[in-house]
Amino acid sequence: MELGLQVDDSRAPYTVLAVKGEVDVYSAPRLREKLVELVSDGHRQIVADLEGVDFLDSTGLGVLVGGLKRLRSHDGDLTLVCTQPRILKVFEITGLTTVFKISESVEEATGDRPGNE
Amino acid sequence: MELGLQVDDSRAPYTVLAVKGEVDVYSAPRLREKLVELVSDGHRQIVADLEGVDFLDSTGLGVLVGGLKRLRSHDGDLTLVCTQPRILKVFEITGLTTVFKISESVEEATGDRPGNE
Amino acid sequence: MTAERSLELSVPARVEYIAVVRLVVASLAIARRTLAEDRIDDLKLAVSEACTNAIEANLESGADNPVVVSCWEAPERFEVCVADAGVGFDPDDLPQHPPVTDPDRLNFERGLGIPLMRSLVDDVRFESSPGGTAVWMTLFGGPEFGDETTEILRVVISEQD
Amino acid sequence: MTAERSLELSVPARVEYIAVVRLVVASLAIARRTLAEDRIDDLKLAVSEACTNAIEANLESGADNPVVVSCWEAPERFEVCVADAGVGFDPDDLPQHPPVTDPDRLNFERGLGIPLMRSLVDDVRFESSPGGTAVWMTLFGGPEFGDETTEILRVVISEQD
Ligand SMILES: Nc1ncnc2c1ncn2[C@@H]1O[C@H](COP(=O)(O)OP(=O)(O)O)[C@@H](O)[C@H]1O
Ligand SMILES: Nc1ncnc2c1ncn2[C@@H]1O[C@H](COP(=O)(O)OP(=O)(O)O)[C@@H](O)[C@H]1O
Repeated sequence: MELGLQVDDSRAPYTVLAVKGEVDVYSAPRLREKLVELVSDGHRQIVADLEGVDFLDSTGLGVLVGGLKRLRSHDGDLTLVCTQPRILKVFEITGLTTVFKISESVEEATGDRPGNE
Repeated sequence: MELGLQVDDSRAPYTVLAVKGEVDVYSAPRLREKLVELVSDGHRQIVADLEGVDFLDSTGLGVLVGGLKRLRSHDGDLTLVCTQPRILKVFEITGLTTVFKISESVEEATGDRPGNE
Repeated sequence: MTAERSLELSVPARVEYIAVVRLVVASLAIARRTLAEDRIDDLKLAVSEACTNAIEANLESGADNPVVVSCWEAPERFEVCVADAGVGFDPDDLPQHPPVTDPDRLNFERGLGIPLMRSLVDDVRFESSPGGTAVWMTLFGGPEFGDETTEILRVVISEQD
Repeated sequence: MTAERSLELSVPARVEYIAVVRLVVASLAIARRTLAEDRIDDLKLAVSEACTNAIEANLESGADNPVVVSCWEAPERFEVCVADAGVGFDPDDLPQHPPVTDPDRLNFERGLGIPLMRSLVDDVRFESSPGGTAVWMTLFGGPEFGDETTEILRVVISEQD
Protein backbone atom coordinates (compact mmCIF):
# COMPACT_ATOMS: atom_id res chain seq x y z
CA MET A 1 0.00 0.00 0.00
CA GLU A 2 1.70 3.16 -1.20
CA LEU A 3 1.06 6.39 0.71
CA GLY A 4 -0.93 8.87 -1.40
CA LEU A 5 0.37 12.45 -1.29
CA GLN A 6 -1.51 14.99 -3.41
CA VAL A 7 -0.60 18.67 -3.40
CA ASP A 8 -3.22 21.31 -4.24
CA ASP A 9 -1.89 24.88 -4.38
CA SER A 10 -5.01 26.42 -5.88
CA ARG A 11 -6.02 27.89 -2.52
CA ALA A 12 -3.23 30.44 -2.00
CA PRO A 13 -1.85 31.28 0.45
CA TYR A 14 -2.69 27.77 1.57
CA THR A 15 -1.17 24.61 0.23
CA VAL A 16 -3.31 21.54 0.79
CA LEU A 17 -1.51 18.21 1.13
CA ALA A 18 -4.01 15.34 0.94
CA VAL A 19 -2.60 12.23 2.63
CA LYS A 20 -4.10 8.83 1.78
CA GLY A 21 -3.38 5.39 3.18
CA GLU A 22 -1.45 4.12 6.17
CA VAL A 23 1.13 6.33 7.85
CA ASP A 24 3.56 4.13 9.76
CA VAL A 25 7.31 3.72 10.17
CA TYR A 26 7.48 2.35 6.59
CA SER A 27 5.59 5.16 4.88
CA ALA A 28 6.22 8.14 7.19
CA PRO A 29 9.60 9.02 5.62
CA ARG A 30 7.79 9.88 2.37
CA LEU A 31 5.46 12.21 4.25
CA ARG A 32 8.44 13.82 5.96
CA GLU A 33 10.24 14.34 2.61
CA LYS A 34 7.15 15.89 1.07
CA LEU A 35 6.74 18.34 3.96
CA VAL A 36 10.43 19.29 3.82
CA GLU A 37 10.16 19.77 0.06
CA LEU A 38 7.08 21.99 0.37
CA VAL A 39 8.77 24.18 2.97
CA SER A 40 11.96 24.48 0.86
CA ASP A 41 9.79 25.47 -2.10
CA GLY A 42 8.46 28.38 -0.06
CA HIS A 43 5.08 27.01 1.05
CA ARG A 44 4.32 28.42 4.48
CA GLN A 45 0.66 27.71 5.23
CA ILE A 46 0.24 23.99 4.86
CA VAL A 47 -3.03 22.16 5.44
CA ALA A 48 -2.55 18.40 5.84
CA ASP A 49 -5.84 16.74 4.92
CA LEU A 50 -5.89 13.48 6.89
CA GLU A 51 -9.43 12.43 5.88
CA GLY A 52 -8.01 9.71 3.62
CA VAL A 53 -5.73 8.28 6.29
CA ASP A 54 -6.67 4.76 7.42
CA PHE A 55 -3.97 4.36 10.00
CA LEU A 56 -1.61 6.73 11.79
CA ASP A 57 0.98 5.74 14.36
CA SER A 58 3.50 7.55 16.54
CA THR A 59 6.01 7.80 13.70
CA GLY A 60 3.36 9.64 11.69
CA LEU A 61 2.66 11.91 14.66
CA GLY A 62 6.39 12.59 14.95
CA VAL A 63 6.60 13.61 11.29
CA LEU A 64 3.65 15.98 11.70
CA VAL A 65 5.19 17.51 14.83
CA GLY A 66 8.46 17.90 12.91
CA GLY A 67 6.62 19.60 10.05
CA LEU A 68 4.86 21.98 12.42
CA LYS A 69 8.18 22.90 14.04
CA ARG A 70 9.82 23.51 10.69
CA LEU A 71 6.95 25.69 9.49
CA ARG A 72 6.75 27.72 12.72
CA SER A 73 10.48 28.44 12.46
CA HIS A 74 9.67 29.98 9.04
CA ASP A 75 6.68 31.91 10.44
CA GLY A 76 4.36 29.45 8.80
CA ASP A 77 1.86 26.97 10.17
CA LEU A 78 0.57 23.44 9.73
CA THR A 79 -3.17 22.85 10.11
CA LEU A 80 -4.68 19.39 10.10
CA VAL A 81 -8.04 18.36 8.65
CA CYS A 82 -9.39 15.39 10.55
CA THR A 83 -12.84 14.23 11.60
CA GLN A 84 -12.28 10.46 11.82
CA PRO A 85 -12.65 9.37 15.44
CA ARG A 86 -9.94 6.70 15.25
CA ILE A 87 -7.36 9.17 13.95
CA LEU A 88 -8.44 12.00 16.27
CA LYS A 89 -8.09 9.59 19.16
CA VAL A 90 -4.34 9.26 18.53
CA PHE A 91 -3.92 13.04 18.77
CA GLU A 92 -6.05 13.16 21.91
CA ILE A 93 -4.19 10.41 23.76
CA THR A 94 -0.85 12.05 23.07
CA GLY A 95 -2.09 15.53 23.98
CA LEU A 96 -1.32 16.81 20.48
CA THR A 97 -4.81 18.25 20.00
CA THR A 98 -3.52 21.23 21.96
CA VAL A 99 -0.46 21.57 19.73
CA PHE A 100 -2.10 21.41 16.30
CA LYS A 101 -4.97 23.37 14.84
CA ILE A 102 -7.41 20.67 13.77
CA SER A 103 -10.19 21.61 11.32
CA GLU A 104 -13.24 19.71 10.20
CA SER A 105 -12.81 20.43 6.49
CA VAL A 106 -10.32 21.84 4.01
CA GLU A 107 -12.75 24.77 3.52
CA GLU A 108 -12.71 25.55 7.20
CA ALA A 109 -8.92 25.29 7.29
CA THR A 110 -8.37 27.58 4.30
CA GLY A 111 -11.38 29.88 4.21
CA ASP A 112 -12.08 31.20 7.65
CA ARG A 113 -8.61 32.40 8.36
CA PRO A 114 -6.69 35.10 6.49
CA GLY A 115 -3.35 33.96 5.19
CA ASN A 116 -0.30 35.76 6.53
CA GLU A 117 1.92 35.92 3.47
CA MET B 1 -16.27 -14.23 7.60
CA GLU B 2 -19.52 -16.16 7.80
CA LEU B 3 -20.83 -17.85 4.65
CA GLY B 4 -24.06 -16.19 3.44
CA LEU B 5 -26.80 -18.63 2.39
CA GLN B 6 -30.08 -17.05 1.23
CA VAL B 7 -32.97 -19.16 -0.06
CA ASP B 8 -35.51 -17.68 -2.51
CA ASP B 9 -38.40 -20.01 -3.41
CA SER B 10 -40.48 -17.39 -5.20
CA ARG B 11 -39.49 -18.81 -8.60
CA ALA B 12 -41.19 -22.21 -8.47
CA PRO B 13 -40.36 -24.84 -9.53
CA TYR B 14 -36.89 -23.39 -8.97
CA THR B 15 -35.29 -22.72 -5.62
CA VAL B 16 -32.54 -20.17 -5.72
CA LEU B 17 -29.75 -20.48 -3.15
CA ALA B 18 -27.59 -17.35 -3.12
CA VAL B 19 -24.13 -18.12 -1.71
CA LYS B 20 -21.99 -15.25 -0.42
CA GLY B 21 -18.43 -15.21 0.91
CA GLU B 22 -15.60 -17.71 0.93
CA VAL B 23 -16.33 -21.40 0.41
CA ASP B 24 -13.46 -23.40 1.86
CA VAL B 25 -12.95 -26.40 4.14
CA TYR B 26 -14.12 -24.26 7.07
CA SER B 27 -17.36 -23.01 5.54
CA ALA B 28 -18.23 -25.74 3.03
CA PRO B 29 -19.97 -27.96 5.63
CA ARG B 30 -22.66 -25.27 6.04
CA LEU B 31 -23.25 -25.24 2.29
CA ARG B 32 -23.50 -29.03 2.30
CA GLU B 33 -26.03 -29.00 5.16
CA LYS B 34 -28.15 -26.38 3.41
CA LEU B 35 -28.24 -28.40 0.17
CA VAL B 36 -29.13 -31.59 2.07
CA GLU B 37 -31.86 -29.72 3.93
CA LEU B 38 -33.34 -28.29 0.72
CA VAL B 39 -33.45 -31.72 -0.91
CA SER B 40 -35.06 -33.31 2.18
CA ASP B 41 -37.65 -30.51 2.14
CA GLY B 42 -38.62 -31.55 -1.38
CA HIS B 43 -36.80 -28.94 -3.45
CA ARG B 44 -35.70 -30.56 -6.71
CA GLN B 45 -34.61 -27.79 -9.07
CA ILE B 46 -31.94 -25.87 -7.23
CA VAL B 47 -30.10 -22.91 -8.67
CA ALA B 48 -26.93 -22.05 -6.73
CA ASP B 49 -26.14 -18.41 -7.37
CA LEU B 50 -22.37 -18.08 -6.95
CA GLU B 51 -22.11 -14.43 -7.99
CA GLY B 52 -21.42 -13.38 -4.39
CA VAL B 53 -18.70 -15.98 -3.86
CA ASP B 54 -15.22 -14.46 -3.36
CA PHE B 55 -13.35 -17.70 -3.06
CA LEU B 56 -14.12 -21.34 -3.87
CA ASP B 57 -11.77 -24.25 -3.33
CA SER B 58 -11.88 -27.98 -4.02
CA THR B 59 -13.89 -28.65 -0.87
CA GLY B 60 -16.55 -26.28 -2.20
CA LEU B 61 -16.45 -28.03 -5.59
CA GLY B 62 -16.85 -31.36 -3.79
CA VAL B 63 -19.94 -30.11 -1.97
CA LEU B 64 -21.49 -28.88 -5.22
CA VAL B 65 -20.75 -32.22 -6.93
CA GLY B 66 -22.31 -33.99 -3.94
CA GLY B 67 -25.39 -31.76 -4.21
CA LEU B 68 -25.74 -32.47 -7.93
CA LYS B 69 -25.48 -36.20 -7.32
CA ARG B 70 -28.10 -36.06 -4.58
CA LEU B 71 -30.49 -34.04 -6.74
CA ARG B 72 -30.04 -36.25 -9.81
CA SER B 73 -30.84 -39.31 -7.72
CA HIS B 74 -34.17 -37.59 -6.94
CA ASP B 75 -34.74 -36.65 -10.59
CA GLY B 76 -33.80 -33.09 -9.81
CA ASP B 77 -30.95 -30.87 -10.94
CA LEU B 78 -28.47 -28.31 -9.69
CA THR B 79 -27.69 -25.34 -11.93
CA LEU B 80 -24.98 -22.83 -11.12
CA VAL B 81 -25.02 -19.10 -11.80
CA CYS B 82 -21.48 -17.86 -12.29
CA THR B 83 -19.84 -15.23 -14.47
CA GLN B 84 -16.78 -14.36 -12.36
CA PRO B 85 -13.65 -15.45 -14.23
CA ARG B 86 -11.75 -16.47 -11.09
CA ILE B 87 -14.55 -18.77 -9.97
CA LEU B 88 -15.27 -20.13 -13.46
CA LYS B 89 -11.58 -20.92 -13.78
CA VAL B 90 -11.81 -23.43 -10.92
CA PHE B 91 -14.61 -25.30 -12.71
CA GLU B 92 -12.69 -25.21 -15.97
CA ILE B 93 -9.42 -26.57 -14.57
CA THR B 94 -11.21 -29.46 -12.91
CA GLY B 95 -13.32 -30.23 -15.98
CA LEU B 96 -16.52 -29.61 -14.03
CA THR B 97 -17.88 -27.17 -16.61
CA THR B 98 -19.00 -30.27 -18.50
CA VAL B 99 -20.71 -31.71 -15.43
CA PHE B 100 -22.70 -28.66 -14.29
CA LYS B 101 -25.10 -26.44 -16.17
CA ILE B 102 -23.62 -22.99 -15.67
CA SER B 103 -25.84 -19.96 -16.37
CA GLU B 104 -24.98 -16.29 -16.63
CA SER B 105 -27.88 -15.08 -14.48
CA VAL B 106 -30.59 -16.34 -12.16
CA GLU B 107 -33.13 -15.30 -14.83
CA GLU B 108 -31.42 -17.43 -17.44
CA ALA B 109 -31.24 -20.35 -15.03
CA THR B 110 -34.89 -20.16 -14.03
CA GLY B 111 -36.67 -18.59 -16.99
CA ASP B 112 -35.47 -20.15 -20.18
CA ARG B 113 -36.00 -23.71 -19.15
CA PRO B 114 -39.32 -25.31 -18.25
CA GLY B 115 -39.26 -26.99 -14.86
CA ASN B 116 -39.77 -30.74 -14.90
CA GLU B 117 -41.94 -31.25 -11.84
CA MET C 1 19.10 -17.50 -7.33
CA THR C 2 18.57 -18.47 -3.71
CA ALA C 3 15.29 -17.33 -2.27
CA GLU C 4 15.28 -15.63 1.11
CA ARG C 5 12.64 -16.41 3.68
CA SER C 6 10.47 -13.37 4.08
CA LEU C 7 7.91 -14.57 6.58
CA GLU C 8 6.84 -17.60 8.54
CA LEU C 9 3.36 -18.18 9.87
CA SER C 10 2.52 -21.02 12.17
CA VAL C 11 -1.15 -21.82 12.81
CA PRO C 12 -2.98 -24.56 14.71
CA ALA C 13 -4.20 -27.44 12.53
CA ARG C 14 -7.75 -26.11 12.55
CA VAL C 15 -9.77 -25.19 9.48
CA GLU C 16 -10.75 -21.75 10.77
CA TYR C 17 -7.16 -20.56 10.32
CA ILE C 18 -6.99 -21.13 6.57
CA ALA C 19 -8.57 -17.74 5.85
CA VAL C 20 -5.76 -15.98 7.75
CA VAL C 21 -3.14 -17.92 5.80
CA ARG C 22 -4.75 -16.86 2.51
CA LEU C 23 -4.83 -13.25 3.69
CA VAL C 24 -1.15 -13.23 4.64
CA VAL C 25 0.12 -14.90 1.49
CA ALA C 26 -2.04 -12.72 -0.75
CA SER C 27 -1.04 -9.49 0.95
CA LEU C 28 2.64 -10.37 0.68
CA ALA C 29 2.27 -11.29 -2.98
CA ILE C 30 0.31 -8.10 -3.68
CA ALA C 31 3.12 -6.06 -2.11
CA ARG C 32 5.40 -7.36 -4.87
CA ARG C 33 3.18 -5.58 -7.33
CA THR C 34 4.49 -7.30 -10.45
CA LEU C 35 2.28 -10.32 -9.91
CA ALA C 36 -0.98 -9.81 -11.79
CA GLU C 37 -4.18 -9.96 -9.79
CA ASP C 38 -5.30 -13.27 -11.30
CA ARG C 39 -1.94 -14.84 -10.41
CA ILE C 40 -2.53 -13.83 -6.81
CA ASP C 41 -5.95 -15.53 -6.93
CA ASP C 42 -4.18 -18.63 -8.29
CA LEU C 43 -1.66 -18.57 -5.47
CA LYS C 44 -4.36 -18.06 -2.83
CA LEU C 45 -6.25 -21.08 -4.06
CA ALA C 46 -3.16 -23.29 -4.34
CA VAL C 47 -2.02 -22.33 -0.83
CA SER C 48 -5.49 -22.92 0.53
CA GLU C 49 -5.54 -26.42 -1.00
CA ALA C 50 -2.13 -27.22 0.45
CA CYS C 51 -3.24 -25.98 3.89
CA THR C 52 -6.41 -28.04 3.76
CA ASN C 53 -4.30 -31.16 3.17
CA ALA C 54 -1.71 -30.17 5.79
CA ILE C 55 -4.36 -29.59 8.45
CA GLU C 56 -5.97 -32.91 7.63
CA ALA C 57 -2.59 -34.68 7.77
CA ASN C 58 -1.77 -33.16 11.17
CA LEU C 59 -5.19 -33.99 12.56
CA GLU C 60 -4.89 -37.59 11.37
CA SER C 61 -1.48 -37.97 12.98
CA GLY C 62 -3.16 -37.25 16.32
CA ALA C 63 -0.37 -34.97 17.59
CA ASP C 64 -1.32 -31.35 17.99
CA ASN C 65 1.26 -29.93 15.60
CA PRO C 66 0.90 -26.58 13.88
CA VAL C 67 0.90 -26.06 10.13
CA VAL C 68 3.85 -23.91 9.13
CA VAL C 69 3.58 -21.63 6.11
CA SER C 70 6.66 -19.80 4.93
CA CYS C 71 7.12 -17.35 2.07
CA TRP C 72 10.39 -17.08 0.21
CA GLU C 73 11.35 -14.29 -2.13
CA ALA C 74 13.94 -14.05 -4.86
CA PRO C 75 14.11 -11.38 -7.55
CA GLU C 76 12.49 -13.59 -10.15
CA ARG C 77 10.12 -15.69 -8.08
CA PHE C 78 7.84 -15.95 -5.08
CA GLU C 79 7.68 -19.28 -3.23
CA VAL C 80 5.35 -20.54 -0.55
CA CYS C 81 6.01 -23.65 1.50
CA VAL C 82 3.25 -25.35 3.48
CA ALA C 83 4.60 -27.90 5.96
CA ASP C 84 2.89 -30.42 8.21
CA ALA C 85 4.01 -33.19 10.55
CA GLY C 86 1.61 -35.82 9.21
CA VAL C 87 2.40 -39.33 8.03
CA GLY C 88 3.33 -38.31 4.50
CA PHE C 89 2.13 -39.70 1.16
CA ASP C 90 3.35 -40.46 -2.32
CA PRO C 91 2.23 -37.69 -4.67
CA ASP C 92 3.02 -39.84 -7.70
CA ASP C 93 0.72 -42.59 -6.57
CA LEU C 94 -2.64 -40.90 -6.16
CA PRO C 95 -5.89 -42.55 -7.26
CA GLN C 96 -6.87 -41.62 -10.81
CA HIS C 97 -10.30 -40.15 -11.45
CA PRO C 98 -12.54 -41.39 -14.25
CA PRO C 99 -12.73 -38.83 -17.08
CA VAL C 100 -15.30 -36.09 -16.48
CA THR C 101 -17.54 -37.50 -19.21
CA ASP C 102 -17.99 -40.73 -17.26
CA PRO C 103 -21.19 -40.78 -15.18
CA ASP C 104 -19.10 -42.28 -12.36
CA ARG C 105 -17.25 -38.98 -12.14
CA LEU C 106 -19.96 -37.81 -9.76
CA ASN C 107 -18.79 -40.32 -7.20
CA PHE C 108 -15.57 -38.39 -6.72
CA GLU C 109 -16.12 -35.40 -4.52
CA ARG C 110 -12.50 -35.36 -3.45
CA GLY C 111 -9.06 -35.57 -4.97
CA LEU C 112 -9.34 -32.22 -6.77
CA GLY C 113 -6.85 -30.38 -4.56
CA ILE C 114 -3.53 -31.56 -5.97
CA PRO C 115 -4.62 -31.31 -9.63
CA LEU C 116 -5.72 -27.73 -8.91
CA MET C 117 -2.39 -26.85 -7.26
CA ARG C 118 -0.49 -28.34 -10.17
CA SER C 119 -2.31 -26.24 -12.72
CA LEU C 120 -2.56 -22.99 -10.74
CA VAL C 121 1.06 -22.24 -9.88
CA ASP C 122 4.16 -22.36 -12.06
CA ASP C 123 5.78 -25.13 -10.07
CA VAL C 124 4.75 -27.51 -7.26
CA ARG C 125 7.17 -29.75 -5.41
CA PHE C 126 6.28 -32.25 -2.71
CA GLU C 127 8.82 -33.30 -0.10
CA SER C 128 7.09 -36.04 1.81
CA SER C 129 8.34 -38.57 4.32
CA PRO C 130 6.76 -40.48 7.21
CA GLY C 131 7.70 -37.49 9.40
CA GLY C 132 5.71 -34.95 7.42
CA THR C 133 5.14 -33.20 4.15
CA ALA C 134 6.33 -29.89 2.73
CA VAL C 135 4.63 -28.56 -0.39
CA TRP C 136 6.63 -25.93 -2.27
CA MET C 137 4.76 -23.71 -4.70
CA THR C 138 6.41 -21.16 -6.98
CA LEU C 139 5.11 -18.23 -8.97
CA PHE C 140 7.52 -16.55 -11.36
CA GLY C 141 7.40 -12.81 -11.88
CA GLY C 142 9.50 -10.63 -9.66
CA PRO C 143 9.96 -6.92 -9.16
CA GLU C 144 12.61 -6.75 -11.85
CA PHE C 145 10.89 -8.52 -14.69
CA GLY C 146 8.05 -7.68 -17.01
CA ASP C 147 5.57 -10.19 -18.31
CA GLU C 148 7.43 -11.41 -21.35
CA THR C 149 10.73 -11.77 -19.55
CA THR C 150 8.98 -13.75 -16.88
CA GLU C 151 7.71 -16.19 -19.43
CA ILE C 152 11.17 -16.61 -20.93
CA LEU C 153 12.78 -16.95 -17.52
CA ARG C 154 10.25 -19.53 -16.53
CA VAL C 155 11.22 -21.71 -19.46
CA VAL C 156 14.95 -21.22 -18.85
CA ILE C 157 14.71 -21.99 -15.17
CA SER C 158 12.53 -25.06 -15.53
CA GLU C 159 14.96 -26.45 -18.12
CA GLN C 160 17.77 -26.14 -15.60
CA ASP C 161 16.00 -28.38 -13.07
CA MET D 1 -7.39 -18.91 32.74
CA THR D 2 -4.37 -19.97 30.69
CA ALA D 3 -4.33 -18.55 27.19
CA GLU D 4 -3.58 -20.87 24.28
CA ARG D 5 -1.31 -19.81 21.46
CA SER D 6 -3.40 -19.45 18.34
CA LEU D 7 -0.87 -18.23 15.84
CA GLU D 8 2.75 -17.24 15.50
CA LEU D 9 4.10 -14.95 12.82
CA SER D 10 7.77 -14.37 12.30
CA VAL D 11 8.87 -11.52 10.03
CA PRO D 12 12.22 -10.01 9.08
CA ALA D 13 13.17 -6.90 11.05
CA ARG D 14 12.20 -4.64 8.16
CA VAL D 15 9.61 -1.88 8.32
CA GLU D 16 7.72 -3.03 5.23
CA TYR D 17 6.44 -6.06 7.15
CA ILE D 18 4.57 -4.12 9.81
CA ALA D 19 1.47 -3.78 7.60
CA VAL D 20 1.22 -7.59 7.33
CA VAL D 21 1.49 -7.95 11.10
CA ARG D 22 -1.35 -5.44 11.58
CA LEU D 23 -3.46 -7.31 9.04
CA VAL D 24 -2.95 -10.67 10.74
CA VAL D 25 -3.61 -9.48 14.26
CA ALA D 26 -6.67 -7.49 13.20
CA SER D 27 -8.17 -10.33 11.19
CA LEU D 28 -7.73 -12.74 14.08
CA ALA D 29 -9.25 -10.27 16.53
CA ILE D 30 -12.15 -9.58 14.16
CA ALA D 31 -12.83 -13.32 13.96
CA ARG D 32 -13.55 -13.26 17.69
CA ARG D 33 -16.46 -10.97 16.89
CA THR D 34 -17.05 -9.79 20.46
CA LEU D 35 -14.31 -7.19 20.27
CA ALA D 36 -15.81 -3.89 19.13
CA GLU D 37 -14.38 -2.33 15.98
CA ASP D 38 -12.70 0.52 17.84
CA ARG D 39 -10.98 -1.92 20.17
CA ILE D 40 -9.53 -3.64 17.11
CA ASP D 41 -8.20 -0.28 15.91
CA ASP D 42 -6.64 0.19 19.34
CA LEU D 43 -5.00 -3.22 19.17
CA LYS D 44 -3.70 -2.63 15.64
CA LEU D 45 -2.05 0.59 16.69
CA ALA D 46 -0.56 -0.85 19.88
CA VAL D 47 0.84 -3.86 18.00
CA SER D 48 2.20 -1.60 15.30
CA GLU D 49 4.00 0.52 17.92
CA ALA D 50 5.47 -2.58 19.57
CA CYS D 51 6.65 -3.90 16.18
CA THR D 52 8.24 -0.58 15.28
CA ASN D 53 10.28 -0.76 18.50
CA ALA D 54 11.08 -4.46 18.03
CA ILE D 55 12.33 -3.94 14.49
CA GLU D 56 14.46 -1.03 15.61
CA ALA D 57 15.87 -3.07 18.51
CA ASN D 58 16.77 -5.97 16.20
CA LEU D 59 18.35 -3.69 13.64
CA GLU D 60 20.43 -1.99 16.33
CA SER D 61 21.66 -5.32 17.65
CA GLY D 62 23.19 -5.95 14.25
CA ALA D 63 22.12 -9.60 14.08
CA ASP D 64 19.54 -10.41 11.44
CA ASN D 65 16.90 -11.78 13.82
CA PRO D 66 13.21 -11.89 12.98
CA VAL D 67 10.50 -10.22 15.01
CA VAL D 68 8.12 -12.83 16.39
CA VAL D 69 4.48 -11.96 16.93
CA SER D 70 2.24 -14.47 18.66
CA CYS D 71 -1.45 -14.32 19.47
CA TRP D 72 -2.89 -16.04 22.50
CA GLU D 73 -6.55 -16.66 23.16
CA ALA D 74 -8.47 -17.41 26.31
CA PRO D 75 -12.22 -17.21 26.74
CA GLU D 76 -12.09 -13.81 28.39
CA ARG D 77 -9.09 -12.21 26.70
CA PHE D 78 -7.00 -11.84 23.57
CA GLU D 79 -3.24 -11.39 23.99
CA VAL D 80 -0.53 -10.44 21.54
CA CYS D 81 3.17 -10.82 22.25
CA VAL D 82 5.78 -9.00 20.16
CA ALA D 83 9.29 -10.33 20.75
CA ASP D 84 12.69 -9.17 19.56
CA ALA D 85 16.30 -10.17 20.22
CA GLY D 86 17.58 -6.66 20.82
CA VAL D 87 19.59 -5.37 23.75
CA GLY D 88 16.57 -4.71 25.98
CA PHE D 89 15.62 -1.59 27.94
CA ASP D 90 14.04 -0.50 31.18
CA PRO D 91 10.44 0.51 30.52
CA ASP D 92 10.23 2.20 33.92
CA ASP D 93 13.14 4.47 33.18
CA LEU D 94 12.13 6.25 30.00
CA PRO D 95 12.80 9.96 29.44
CA GLN D 96 9.89 12.17 30.51
CA HIS D 97 8.40 14.63 28.03
CA PRO D 98 7.69 18.22 28.93
CA PRO D 99 3.94 18.86 29.22
CA VAL D 100 2.20 19.53 25.89
CA THR D 101 1.67 23.17 26.83
CA ASP D 102 5.44 23.75 26.99
CA PRO D 103 6.81 25.21 23.74
CA ASP D 104 9.72 22.75 24.10
CA ARG D 105 7.23 19.96 23.50
CA LEU D 106 7.83 20.44 19.79
CA ASN D 107 11.37 19.16 20.21
CA PHE D 108 10.08 15.71 20.97
CA GLU D 109 9.10 13.88 17.83
CA ARG D 110 9.67 10.53 19.44
CA GLY D 111 8.81 8.68 22.62
CA LEU D 112 5.08 8.55 21.90
CA GLY D 113 4.96 4.81 21.21
CA ILE D 114 4.95 3.36 24.70
CA PRO D 115 2.50 5.94 26.11
CA LEU D 116 0.17 5.10 23.22
CA MET D 117 0.43 1.35 23.86
CA ARG D 118 -0.25 1.86 27.56
CA SER D 119 -3.43 3.79 26.95
CA LEU D 120 -4.76 1.76 24.00
CA VAL D 121 -4.89 -1.77 25.36
CA ASP D 122 -6.21 -3.06 28.67
CA ASP D 123 -2.83 -4.29 29.85
CA VAL D 124 0.80 -4.00 28.67
CA ARG D 125 3.66 -5.97 30.17
CA PHE D 126 7.31 -5.68 29.21
CA GLU D 127 9.70 -8.59 29.73
CA SER D 128 13.06 -7.15 28.83
CA SER D 129 16.58 -8.44 29.34
CA PRO D 130 19.90 -7.93 27.52
CA GLY D 131 18.88 -10.88 25.32
CA GLY D 132 15.72 -9.27 24.03
CA THR D 133 12.31 -7.85 24.79
CA ALA D 134 8.82 -9.32 24.77
CA VAL D 135 5.88 -6.94 24.95
CA TRP D 136 2.61 -8.55 26.04
CA MET D 137 -0.60 -6.72 25.26
CA THR D 138 -4.04 -7.82 26.42
CA LEU D 139 -7.55 -6.90 25.37
CA PHE D 140 -10.37 -8.21 27.50
CA GLY D 141 -13.66 -9.21 25.93
CA GLY D 142 -14.05 -12.80 24.81
CA PRO D 143 -16.71 -14.78 23.02
CA GLU D 144 -18.46 -15.57 26.27
CA PHE D 145 -18.78 -12.14 27.79
CA GLY D 146 -20.79 -9.05 27.01
CA ASP D 147 -19.55 -5.53 27.46
CA GLU D 148 -20.52 -5.00 31.05
CA THR D 149 -19.18 -8.34 32.22
CA THR D 150 -15.93 -7.57 30.47
CA GLU D 151 -15.57 -4.38 32.42
CA ILE D 152 -16.23 -6.18 35.70
CA LEU D 153 -13.88 -9.01 34.80
CA ARG D 154 -11.18 -6.57 33.87
CA VAL D 155 -11.31 -5.06 37.33
CA VAL D 156 -11.37 -8.44 39.04
CA ILE D 157 -8.48 -9.78 37.02
CA SER D 158 -6.26 -6.76 37.43
CA GLU D 159 -6.84 -6.85 41.18
CA GLN D 160 -5.55 -10.41 41.23
CA ASP D 161 -2.20 -9.43 39.75
N1 LIG E 1 0.12 -33.09 3.22
C1 LIG E 1 -0.36 -34.34 3.01
N2 LIG E 1 -0.07 -35.34 3.90
C2 LIG E 1 -0.54 -36.59 3.72
N3 LIG E 1 -1.32 -36.95 2.66
C3 LIG E 1 -1.64 -36.01 1.75
C4 LIG E 1 -1.18 -34.66 1.87
N4 LIG E 1 -1.64 -33.96 0.80
C5 LIG E 1 -2.37 -34.84 0.07
N5 LIG E 1 -2.38 -36.07 0.63
C6 LIG E 1 -3.05 -37.27 0.11
O1 LIG E 1 -3.37 -37.07 -1.24
C7 LIG E 1 -4.77 -37.21 -1.47
C8 LIG E 1 -5.25 -36.30 -2.57
O2 LIG E 1 -5.19 -34.94 -2.15
P1 LIG E 1 -6.05 -33.85 -2.89
O3 LIG E 1 -5.83 -33.96 -4.34
O4 LIG E 1 -5.74 -32.53 -2.28
O5 LIG E 1 -7.55 -34.23 -2.63
P2 LIG E 1 -8.34 -34.42 -1.28
O6 LIG E 1 -7.57 -33.73 -0.21
O7 LIG E 1 -9.67 -33.82 -1.55
O8 LIG E 1 -8.42 -35.92 -1.07
C9 LIG E 1 -5.40 -36.94 -0.11
O9 LIG E 1 -6.64 -37.56 0.03
C10 LIG E 1 -4.35 -37.52 0.83
O10 LIG E 1 -4.50 -38.91 0.96
N1 LIG F 1 11.76 -3.51 22.17
C1 LIG F 1 12.62 -2.59 22.62
N2 LIG F 1 13.93 -2.88 22.75
C2 LIG F 1 14.82 -1.95 23.18
N3 LIG F 1 14.47 -0.68 23.51
C3 LIG F 1 13.18 -0.32 23.40
C4 LIG F 1 12.18 -1.25 22.94
N4 LIG F 1 10.99 -0.62 22.96
C5 LIG F 1 11.22 0.65 23.38
N5 LIG F 1 12.53 0.83 23.65
C6 LIG F 1 13.19 2.07 24.13
O1 LIG F 1 12.19 2.92 24.66
C7 LIG F 1 12.19 4.18 23.99
C8 LIG F 1 10.79 4.76 23.91
O2 LIG F 1 10.00 4.00 23.04
P1 LIG F 1 8.69 4.64 22.41
O3 LIG F 1 7.87 5.24 23.48
O4 LIG F 1 8.03 3.61 21.58
O5 LIG F 1 9.19 5.82 21.50
P2 LIG F 1 10.19 5.84 20.27
O6 LIG F 1 10.28 4.44 19.76
O7 LIG F 1 9.55 6.79 19.31
O8 LIG F 1 11.49 6.35 20.83
C9 LIG F 1 12.82 3.88 22.64
O9 LIG F 1 13.43 5.03 22.10
C10 LIG F 1 13.85 2.82 23.00
O10 LIG F 1 15.02 3.41 23.51
